[in-house]
Amino acid sequence: MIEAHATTEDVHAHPALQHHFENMEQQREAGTLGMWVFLVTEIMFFGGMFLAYTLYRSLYPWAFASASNHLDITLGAVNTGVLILSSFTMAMAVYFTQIGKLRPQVWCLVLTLVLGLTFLGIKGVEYYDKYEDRLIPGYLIPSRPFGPAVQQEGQPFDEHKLHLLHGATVRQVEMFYWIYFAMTGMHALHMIIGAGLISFLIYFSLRGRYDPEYHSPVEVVGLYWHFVDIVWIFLFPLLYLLGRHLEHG
Amino acid sequence: MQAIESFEVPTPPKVNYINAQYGLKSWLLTKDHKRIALLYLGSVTFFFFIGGLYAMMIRLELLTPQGDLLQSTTYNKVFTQHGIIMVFFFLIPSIPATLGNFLIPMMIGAKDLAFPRINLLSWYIYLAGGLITIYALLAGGVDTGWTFYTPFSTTFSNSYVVATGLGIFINGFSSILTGLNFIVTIHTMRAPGMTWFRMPLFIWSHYATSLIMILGTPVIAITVLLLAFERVARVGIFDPALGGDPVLFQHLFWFYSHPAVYIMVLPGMGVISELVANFSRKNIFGYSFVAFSSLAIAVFGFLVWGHHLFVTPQSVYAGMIFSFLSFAVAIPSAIKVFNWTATLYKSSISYDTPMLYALGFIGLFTIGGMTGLFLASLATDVHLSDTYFVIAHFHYIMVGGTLMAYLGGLHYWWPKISGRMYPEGWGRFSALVIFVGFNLTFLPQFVAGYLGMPRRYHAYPPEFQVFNVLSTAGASILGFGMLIPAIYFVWSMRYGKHAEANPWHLPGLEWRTQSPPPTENFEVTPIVTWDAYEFAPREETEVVGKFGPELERI
Amino acid sequence: MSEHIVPVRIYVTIFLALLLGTGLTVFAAFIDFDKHGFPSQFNTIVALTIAVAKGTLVVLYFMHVRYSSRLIWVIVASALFWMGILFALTFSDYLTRGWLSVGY
Amino acid sequence: MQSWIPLIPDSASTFSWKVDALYFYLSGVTLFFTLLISGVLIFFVIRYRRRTPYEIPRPIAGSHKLETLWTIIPFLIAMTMFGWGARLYFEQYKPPQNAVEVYVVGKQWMWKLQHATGQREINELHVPVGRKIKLIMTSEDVIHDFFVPAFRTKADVVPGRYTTLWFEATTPGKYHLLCAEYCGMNHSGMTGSVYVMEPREFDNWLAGNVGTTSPAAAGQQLFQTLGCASCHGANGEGGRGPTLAGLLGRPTPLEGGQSIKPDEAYIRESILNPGAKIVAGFQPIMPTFQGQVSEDQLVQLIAFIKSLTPGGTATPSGSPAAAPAASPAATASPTRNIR
Repeated sequence: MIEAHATTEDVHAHPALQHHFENMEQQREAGTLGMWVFLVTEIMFFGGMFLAYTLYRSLYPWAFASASNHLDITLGAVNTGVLILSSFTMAMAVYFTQIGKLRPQVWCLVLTLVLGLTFLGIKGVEYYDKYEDRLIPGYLIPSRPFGPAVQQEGQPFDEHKLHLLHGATVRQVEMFYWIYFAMTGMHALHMIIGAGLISFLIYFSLRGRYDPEYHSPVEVVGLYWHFVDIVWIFLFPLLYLLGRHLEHG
Repeated sequence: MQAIESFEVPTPPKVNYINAQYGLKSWLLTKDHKRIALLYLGSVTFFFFIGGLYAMMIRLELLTPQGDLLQSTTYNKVFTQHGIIMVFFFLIPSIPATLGNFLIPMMIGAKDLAFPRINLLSWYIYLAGGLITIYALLAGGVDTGWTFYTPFSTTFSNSYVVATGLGIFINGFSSILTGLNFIVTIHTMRAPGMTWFRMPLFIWSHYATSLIMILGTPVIAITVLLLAFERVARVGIFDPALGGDPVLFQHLFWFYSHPAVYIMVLPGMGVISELVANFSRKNIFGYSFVAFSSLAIAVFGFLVWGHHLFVTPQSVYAGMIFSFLSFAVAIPSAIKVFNWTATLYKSSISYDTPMLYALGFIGLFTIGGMTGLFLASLATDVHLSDTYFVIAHFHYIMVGGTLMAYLGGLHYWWPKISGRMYPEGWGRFSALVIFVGFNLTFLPQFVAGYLGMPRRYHAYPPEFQVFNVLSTAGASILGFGMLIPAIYFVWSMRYGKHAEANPWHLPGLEWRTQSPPPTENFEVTPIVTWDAYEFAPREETEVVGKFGPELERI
Repeated sequence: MSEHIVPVRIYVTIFLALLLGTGLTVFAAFIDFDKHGFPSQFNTIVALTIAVAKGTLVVLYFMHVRYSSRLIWVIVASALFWMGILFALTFSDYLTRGWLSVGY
Repeated sequence: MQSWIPLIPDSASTFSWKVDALYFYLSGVTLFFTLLISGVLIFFVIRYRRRTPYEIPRPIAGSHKLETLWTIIPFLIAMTMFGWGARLYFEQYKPPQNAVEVYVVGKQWMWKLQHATGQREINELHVPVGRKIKLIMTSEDVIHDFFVPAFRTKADVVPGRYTTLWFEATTPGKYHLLCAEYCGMNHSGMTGSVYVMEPREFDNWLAGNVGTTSPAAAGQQLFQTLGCASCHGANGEGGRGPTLAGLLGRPTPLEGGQSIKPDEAYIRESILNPGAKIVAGFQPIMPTFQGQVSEDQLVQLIAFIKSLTPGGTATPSGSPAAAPAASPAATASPTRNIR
């Protein structure tokens, strides 16, 4: 009943073909599918945080609006642009790999990496601003405004600095910032991992490893990078923009 | 008859995956799914015995109502660690990571899983998560219950919650990667001719399991991570003192942890489908119904988590939605039980050890599933939640279901895995001992639960003692029964009779290669031209099951 | 067998559309729709609609889903479906909590 | 009675037999299917045992009719269970009108209870037969669960919010009160007793336990000292703040167009986070009392606000309908300080 199938080792088997795949097509398909399945887990991973965000925004709308108005919309918008551009260059990197143009491929990857690092840099500036404004929640952060530690010592935190809208309390603003740092922090972590992956791609790309027949890694990292972009596309309006129209209300 | 003889493949003691390479390094760096399965088998067994040790401590403590053996702090840690080890480090990886890992490529005619390196990585991640958890246990333990309910876990517990949480978080990635690997493998690596409806039901159930793994596990990962952060940094999504909502934690926790129950039992159902069909030499009754019921369970399993929150209390209306959906998820499980039973009709049943486990599974799973209805039903759940009834119910599913299936599967595929036969007499004896011990342990707990004995009680009102004494007696028998297979499996690796390629005379793909298989599983890539469980030519099929004309007319 | 190669023109178009969307969403965020007679929470609806549109463009073109097999479509859809389950059933609790009259 | 192992717990509330009836129905169905499946299994296993080593039975294709049958029948049975259970659950969690209220505060590892008439109890609850009792519960620390097996009812006690539980005891006796939600070290020690008494005995018990201010009276005291009265009026008649008399259960429009039916949780939220839900037509001027009032005090304020009747003066001795007429505690002085 067992019959011989087409010989597994093609005479002209691609050097990148792993032993357990029949051909490059199967290998590429598996890689892409694997990344998509992984992205599903990523969606659910962020989903838990989006759920917490949605719940607390609906519970504390005024606090979330006040806190969100305190974020730097210019830096946020610029960062959105930077990330979209990096997504574009990543897509172009995949394109140049598919048509087999090595030099533009490398350049696109380098550009993507630089843009990704730019994003992280700007994010770092924002984080530092928040640190200066003592808006990072948690006992680990020195001289934080939130929480009983400071309040009990009788140094009332300057609530006006937070521009609290009516109906918002410091405690709820702290909730916003905790969710803000959790979500953008997780996003930044994904960016850092992505930057690492792209560095690998650049290294191997310079050695001419990827060609039209074998470009699965570029494609797969591309998918990941675009996903991180999409997360930010949602984070930006949710964290920076909602409630903006109440700023002067 | 003819068909069976032709399955025979000569089994000369050839090069196989075990003796292909030697040395520790060849095992620790292996990318062979079969070797990784063995790595998992060893580590999962290790965690099982740790968890079992904790179980014995619980049972000994509960022998008397006063709580005199262990202090309450110790007892709280013991039941917490029993839960954590058994759930996250035994039950969830048990069947998928060992039997699934070993058999999925073989059953679909592939040389390996799609991502062998990721497969090895998942074992190391599992090990890292496990070691961190063990560190937490040795450093002082954790006492939150495996459910980690806030704000106890975030603020009030004075134990190693963060380290344990980290262990579970890391271990989650092992589960995700395993599920990812299975899904991609099943989609892309099937041998020519292996269509979806020719796949053994073991594959279907693992596919469904993998879906839950990739969709649910990330949610518990982020939840546990947030929990750990909250504890370390005193920030609060879940802490009411900081404006958070502890019920949100329960929603997120059970969004994973209820489907996780199906991660544990679905692979078991897959094993049972194999055992029932193969040891009765019969195609499974209603193949497509059994296959799709696995997927239905995977989907419905995500819709019912709120039945853990009936008394939390969540909104009464949400409770009703969740109750309704919980009853709905019972139906696909019922379909499976009926189909397994119907498969036996006019079949040829052997009494080999794996079949004994399969029969035990069907009986115990029926009880476990039916008692689940008491907990899905709102009014009875109000009385029963957090009592020993719940404990008994889920042990019937987890031990009576998953563990029975795991042991049955291990016996069934042991010749393929090790190339040796286990001692059949001892096998049957231990199956019987385990069955008796199990029932004696957990049947009395149903009654104790309805009488109102709450779970996680270190000392309890004396009128419950009689049930606890029975339970402890049963647990001793159960524990003894577990030791027997552990001993003879190890013994058989050296002294067991050499197994043929196809010792059970079965048509499945995994039996059409030598025992143990070569590293690439098959000498040549097979071309599949037969259905799963095709013992006799399809032409002989009775198109209409003769269940009596009176039934067929309905 | 070979995959579809998306022309550069499309990539550029999508990129520009995404930038436009970003500008639009920032602009819209400062308009108080409530004061102009729109339904309540209209700002949220606008912001999320734009975000969904942008995300969809990235998924369809940058991530090539438009040219991919049905399987990929199913995977994307199922991820969204499960997110939907998580949200819908959790909020089935929170949104109905006040419904039961508690007898005063 | 205890000579043989009991299979069901004591029955002491109006729910007991109802839950038991559903339980027996479920048990019957379980028993039936378990016996059916195992009976058929055993029969098949014996009847169709392998007789010769090489026999191959004829394959049987599945039957759609049978599949449909054993999908629909279990589904219908399950729906009867669902409907029955849901109806009963609704009854269990929908508190009745005019129930006697008892405030419960759980903390690691004890139950603190206070009757509307002021009597305080620790780990014990005395209730009369035949009167509806409603527990309003919260926790000071972690989640607990108030469980009385003899009443077949339980509910979690959650910090940061109020949960309610009601029952009507039927049989005098002493019953277990258990904490059913794991709450830490001495979880299994967080137990107590519920004493169900004949109404006359209960009134005697109440009479013998005077000495504490009723929660409503204490709440009135707090209402003054915290300065609530300056905006809401000494008797909750309103002013710069909304009217509090008759607030609970009265549909109230909010700023922003929504409308709510205020309950205990709303009052609590409004004290701790006044801006969250502002009654339409009022300014968000109230300061937060977060950190200034304890759980006990919150409960007292709520009890006071609930005791206010529109147009009337404060009757801080607990809701008059609820307090037994004969109870001397009903006249407990509202001016006595609880501290």
